[in-house]
Amino acid sequence: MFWQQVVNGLTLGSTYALIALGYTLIFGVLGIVNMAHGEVFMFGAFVGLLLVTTFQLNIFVAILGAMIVGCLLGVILEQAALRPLRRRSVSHLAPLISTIGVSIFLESLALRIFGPQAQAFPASVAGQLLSIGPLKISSVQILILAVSFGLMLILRFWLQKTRIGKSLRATAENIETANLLGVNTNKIIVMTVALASGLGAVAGVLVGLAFNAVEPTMGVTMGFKGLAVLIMGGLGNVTGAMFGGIILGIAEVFSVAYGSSSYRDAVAFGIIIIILLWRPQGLFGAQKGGH
Amino acid sequence: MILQLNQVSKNFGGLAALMNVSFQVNRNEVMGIIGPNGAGKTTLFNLITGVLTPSSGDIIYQQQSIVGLKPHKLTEIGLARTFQNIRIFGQLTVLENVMVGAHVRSKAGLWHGLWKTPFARREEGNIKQRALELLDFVGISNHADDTAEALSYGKQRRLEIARALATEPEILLLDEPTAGMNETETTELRDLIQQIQVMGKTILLIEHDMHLMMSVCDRLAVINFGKKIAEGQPDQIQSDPAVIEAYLGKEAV
Amino acid sequence: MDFILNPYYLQIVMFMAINAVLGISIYLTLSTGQLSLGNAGFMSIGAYVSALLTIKAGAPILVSVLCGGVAAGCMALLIGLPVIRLQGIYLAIATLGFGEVVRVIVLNLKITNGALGISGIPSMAVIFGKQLSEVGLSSGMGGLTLQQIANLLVLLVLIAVVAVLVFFCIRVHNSRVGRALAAIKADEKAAEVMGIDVTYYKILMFCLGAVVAAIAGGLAAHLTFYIGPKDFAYHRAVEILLFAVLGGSDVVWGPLLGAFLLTALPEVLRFAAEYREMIYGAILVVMMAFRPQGLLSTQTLRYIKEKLGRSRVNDTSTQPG
Amino acid sequence: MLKVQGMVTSYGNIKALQGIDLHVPAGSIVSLIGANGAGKSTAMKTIVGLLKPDAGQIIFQGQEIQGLPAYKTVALGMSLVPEGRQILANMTVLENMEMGASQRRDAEIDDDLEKMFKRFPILRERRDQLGGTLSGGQQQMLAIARALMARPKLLLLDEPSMGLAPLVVADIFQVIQEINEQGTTVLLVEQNARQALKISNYAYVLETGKIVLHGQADDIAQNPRVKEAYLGGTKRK
Amino acid sequence: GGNSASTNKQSANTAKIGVPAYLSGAGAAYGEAIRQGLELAQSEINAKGKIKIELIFEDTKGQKNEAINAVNKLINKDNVVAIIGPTLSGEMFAAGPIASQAGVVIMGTSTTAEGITEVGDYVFRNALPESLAIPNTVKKATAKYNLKKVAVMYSNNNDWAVSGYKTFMQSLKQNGVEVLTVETFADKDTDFSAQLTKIASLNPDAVMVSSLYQEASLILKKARELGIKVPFVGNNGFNSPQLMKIAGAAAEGAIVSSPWYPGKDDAKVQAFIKAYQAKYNKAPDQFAAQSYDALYIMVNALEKAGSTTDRKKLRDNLAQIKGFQGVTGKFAFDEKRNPAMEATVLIVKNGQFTELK
Ligand SMILES: Nc1ncnc2c1ncn2[C@@H]1O[C@H](COP(=O)(O)OP(=O)(O)OP(=O)(O)O)[C@@H](O)[C@H]1O
Ligand SMILES: Nc1ncnc2c1ncn2[C@@H]1O[C@H](COP(=O)(O)OP(=O)(O)OP(=O)(O)O)[C@@H](O)[C@H]1O
Ligand SMILES: [Mg+2]
Ligand SMILES: [Mg+2]
Repeated sequence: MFWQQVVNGLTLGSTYALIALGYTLIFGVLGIVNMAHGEVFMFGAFVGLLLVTTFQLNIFVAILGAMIVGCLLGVILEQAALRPLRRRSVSHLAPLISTIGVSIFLESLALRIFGPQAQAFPASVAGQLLSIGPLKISSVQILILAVSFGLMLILRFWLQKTRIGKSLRATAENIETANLLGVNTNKIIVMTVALASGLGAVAGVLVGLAFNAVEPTMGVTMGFKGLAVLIMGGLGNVTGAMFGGIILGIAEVFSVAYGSSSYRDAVAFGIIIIILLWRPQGLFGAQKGGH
Repeated sequence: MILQLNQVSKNFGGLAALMNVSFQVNRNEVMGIIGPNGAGKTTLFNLITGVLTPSSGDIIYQQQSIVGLKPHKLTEIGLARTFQNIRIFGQLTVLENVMVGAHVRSKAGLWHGLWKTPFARREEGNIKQRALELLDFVGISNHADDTAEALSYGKQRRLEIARALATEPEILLLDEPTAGMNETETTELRDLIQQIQVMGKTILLIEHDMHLMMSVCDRLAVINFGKKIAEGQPDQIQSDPAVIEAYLGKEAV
Repeated sequence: MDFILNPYYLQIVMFMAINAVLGISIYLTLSTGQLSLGNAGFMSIGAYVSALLTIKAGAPILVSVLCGGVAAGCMALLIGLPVIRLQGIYLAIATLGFGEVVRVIVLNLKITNGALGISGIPSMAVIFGKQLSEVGLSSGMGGLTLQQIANLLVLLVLIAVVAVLVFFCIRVHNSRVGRALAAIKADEKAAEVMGIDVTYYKILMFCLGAVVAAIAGGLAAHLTFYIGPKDFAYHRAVEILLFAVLGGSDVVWGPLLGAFLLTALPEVLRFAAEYREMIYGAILVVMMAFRPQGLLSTQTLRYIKEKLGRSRVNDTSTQPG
Repeated sequence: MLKVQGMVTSYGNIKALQGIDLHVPAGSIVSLIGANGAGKSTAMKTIVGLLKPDAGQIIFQGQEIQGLPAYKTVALGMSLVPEGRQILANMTVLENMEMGASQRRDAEIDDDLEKMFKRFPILRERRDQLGGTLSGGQQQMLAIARALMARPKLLLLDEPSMGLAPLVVADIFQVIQEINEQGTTVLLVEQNARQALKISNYAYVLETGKIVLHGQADDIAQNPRVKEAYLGGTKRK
Repeated sequence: GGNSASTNKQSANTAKIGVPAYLSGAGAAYGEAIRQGLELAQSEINAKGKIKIELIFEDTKGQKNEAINAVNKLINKDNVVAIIGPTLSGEMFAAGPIASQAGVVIMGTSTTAEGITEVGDYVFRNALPESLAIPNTVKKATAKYNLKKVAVMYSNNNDWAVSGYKTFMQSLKQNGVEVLTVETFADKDTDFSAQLTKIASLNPDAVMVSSLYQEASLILKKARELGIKVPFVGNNGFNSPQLMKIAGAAAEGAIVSSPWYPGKDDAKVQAFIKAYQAKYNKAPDQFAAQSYDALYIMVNALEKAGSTTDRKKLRDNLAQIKGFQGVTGKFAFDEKRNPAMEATVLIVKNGQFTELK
């Protein structure tokens, strides 16, 4: 049972990581927590589902479609809720509220369009179950694990080493200075939000596939966990998001397996609080430079 | 003697920013600290004011070790500073900035504030009066009601000095107070420092402006690569070959 | 009068008052720049403690509400000491985590009755009614029924609580302590070097916020007969924050206005039926785009005061008496 | 190269610049001096596009640029060393310098990096240290190096000597002259007016948002009013 | 009340009924089913009846305070004669006393927790309390499958599921069945692998689950994936066609007891299913069936009361209802205004609910 629980924890954790990556990316550039990310994730799941069921498309095409819709949503989100706030001396809380507004809007929009029922991907695309020795793991879960790890590596490289990545970090630190150094900050920001949202949408499809339920409120629950992971790993840190996700997943699963399942969330958040007390900047967060 | 540093060191990771620095500051003197960029002067200030804790060594203020005391405690017992990279309260008005400085010298707590007791009212009045005087002293009283972030760079520096003075310090630590001021303004500041000295305060001053330092300081300590390389009266320092080599340059003298 | 006597409107006004108290609680913590999402958790402590005290121990409502406040205050002190050094969003999530932990514990405790919640909490209106009839007002007075008088009394109590808190906040804001808080909010490090005991003030405000939130919780419990863990989940924490950010967190009137608007808005939007939520979300976005600093700020307040001052001058000149 | 006409800039309802005219000919060094709060930094920021002017024209190499965002003026060949340094605190020294060249696509970036390191050896030594942990003077050097990495046609310097040790100050003015000789035009704001005027061709004096005096740098340096107000009057030297 | 003008305009035989329901948010699926059941009944009643029904829906978002506001509005602004709803037991605990105090009938169609009707004299429900349904199921399943040791799972942040869990534990004790482990989860959870892996290692004879169908179907799916083949005994929440739709083959062998049995050989039931299918293009679940019945029960009482506005009369007549024949079977209110009705134990076979015999 132990190893099966480890597998359970890993797969759960990697879905958390997948969502947290999107949060991290946006936080990394804009320094804000995009509260609508969970809903973009949910929309992505629905778009993927629709493409597979109504339009009978291949699952990979559906993922691509979801990604495109996610990017578009990201662009709209940026224009409507973030750009107007990017002025001097705007409280850092303002974007929190406006993205909450967007999230409420999107959730209820989804309720109108897709209905409140949970829906599932047809069994044919849900992927089969693999048995490795006594362990059972589904192919979708392996996919998720691979995708989140892959994305982490790519994003890390991209942020640290590429020119755009550096511009992005410069923008994150100080928009005015970045501008002064010749960075088209607006473009960078739109691009990042679109990218993060696209990734969020893909995550939605994958998680929808893995757990077999797509419904309008899935964004809230998963988004909440993603947020926790974001903090645990260290804001804006890609590696942190990955490991934070896995730690949270394993912690949750083990608290069920060897403790009491009714304290699952308390254990999870307890761990986060302890980690923060030990490292106030998160597991992988950098100590702020400052003189 | 009011302040004494004993073999103070500070490391940042592998970098030794300060190594076994010792000197002492006498009551009511203006002591200058000079040295090349990155020598460790600001770090020294950070150690004295409790912003950083020394890796080793001891700092003694009025016969009492102050290592490990919180910054606000240090302010309470009489140390005040300005920052090299200005740190004013941008959203507050200029006057309020200075009044914040008077915090440690006033007592009205929640209770008094709540009932606006005569005591609290009187105290507020005094603080405000004093703050306005200090603004006048540094020459920005016409900006009293502006938000502090709207001040130009040079005026923000003056505000910092006024705010530090409002804490009624025994020792005032000024980190490059004339950065961003022209020569005329610097001269004004020199007068100001001298006035503060006349008021009986001790001043610790970091500056790269040698004219100012030579004319205002009673004594100077020179730091290079984290080590004290010289200490003495301005004219001694000025002619010290090691100092000329490391810091002043040939033609500056 | 008719308007306020209608139980529907009366109830909304009562909820406004409760939310106003919550708004003030977050205003208090925000006044040192701390973003706490734990106030829903403290609210639940207040609600449960006071509900249990009245039900199990038969304590008078006022006493039990105050006890709830004290309990939350102690809790805040306990977790505040380690947590207070976290900054910004880290603090927000840690306190949100605290709220979740409280919720899970409430779900698992016997005395709180888990997810089933506590029902049959004596309501203030009922108790006031009883007391009124004891003093011989059983048939009502001045064309009002007993129940209506009791309801108005409840409203009066709530308004009094809000008024006291507002008074408190304004006085603190304009005092030496208020200035220290503003300095901490602007730059913690610099404030500390200026001689302000940052930790002390931060914990003080964190605890005060907790106490006020708990009082709101206690009052709410005695308004609605029933409390359950759902009432204090994550959405509530965010809602409380919304009051302050939407209304503006610089002046105490901001969270107050935010609480009023956000309580009224869903009711006003009832006509829109299934588009209600969508409109609500859109309004949040639009408001932030136009007033990102919140509806009320120090400047607006100053402006309003000037205007009022002027119009008062005009008033007296045109219509004496 | 740069022509400013009737430039007005305000913060809210405070007019910080009340219609100023400047002319910076190609290949020259032009100084802008004035007391604290005169509007020097405001003028610099408006020229590069960090602030939007309310009125007036800014013409750079024959092109009207008022209102263009900063990243576009950088593309056109301007580069500002801002007041207060504005180092990217959480990026390393090297990354800060690379960011300076963010719009360049040529192959000589590495050569330029090498040149900067030669000019400011401390930066090479600290290339992997976070910008925010440098000392004040080190940050100032980094800010200058970073601006130069853009290979600007017009370099705007807002108090470049601030916080630098005497030896380095002398160096900096030398560097400015050198860059100028290599073909870069310079607009300089300095509190160290004596030194600034020494290396400048032309100078403007700004007082409360207006140009009150301008002329050849030597003439300005001799002007009694200037001496009184900015050069320490007659009290010294 | 300021709304009298509009009331006067309506013909005297129109009864206004308020419906506070969980129409947006996590539980919107249940609110929607309730709404559809009511609207179907309304259209039938209005088409033929002497009494016309006007339904006023208010969203409660599943939140207590919203429910209070909605009920207050319906009573004091819309002047409804009765209320059907709210959806959750927790909402009823808060809103029931208010309606009772105002003297307005409030009838839950899905509030199955214990003690609901005790909050006020005007509080009714036609939802079969779990305390009646579950013992029935447990008894039958124990006998049929010879259960010795079982595992129990429930959603611990859902008042109604917790109440169901408590009843499960009681009945298991009464039947002498050992409980190996109790595992909890939360509404809207999607990952149950940890709990089920643990349960699988304990080899129970059956698993008892108290939750809504959405979690139930995901649990079933995961359990079958992990190789747990034993029967799953559920509470009321299992009773939805969505269970089979989401869980597919994994739903086979799920057991639940319910007054609502779509396979019933009864003209009324089949006609309802057909009409519902035609109108909404999906099969009705018990939420829809019970709210459908609720409106008919209400109309029945209104007719007997002979008034569409007299709230007191309506209450007294409603309390007298006996022998009403609805799609959920024969129905009466007991003296505590709880339903007295029969439940059938059902099992999923070949993707259909069939009676467990
Ligand atoms: N947090 C830190 N981490 C790493 N190195 C640091 C840190 N803070 C300071 N340093 C280094 O310590 C040395 C001393 O810095 P300090 O700021 O004290 O210099 P300074 O004498 O004030 O110089 P300046 O005249 O340029 O202001 C510098 O080399 C600096 O880069
Ligand atoms: N953000 C701001 N908001 C409002 N007013 C401002 C702001 N920044 C500057 N000002 C005002 O604009 C005027 C010009 O300021 P500026 O910074 O350009 O002066 P400066 O000449 O660079 O002074 P210094 O030598 O002190 O740097 C000053 O009166 C200042 O108060
Ligand atoms: Mg320094
Ligand atoms: Mg300036």
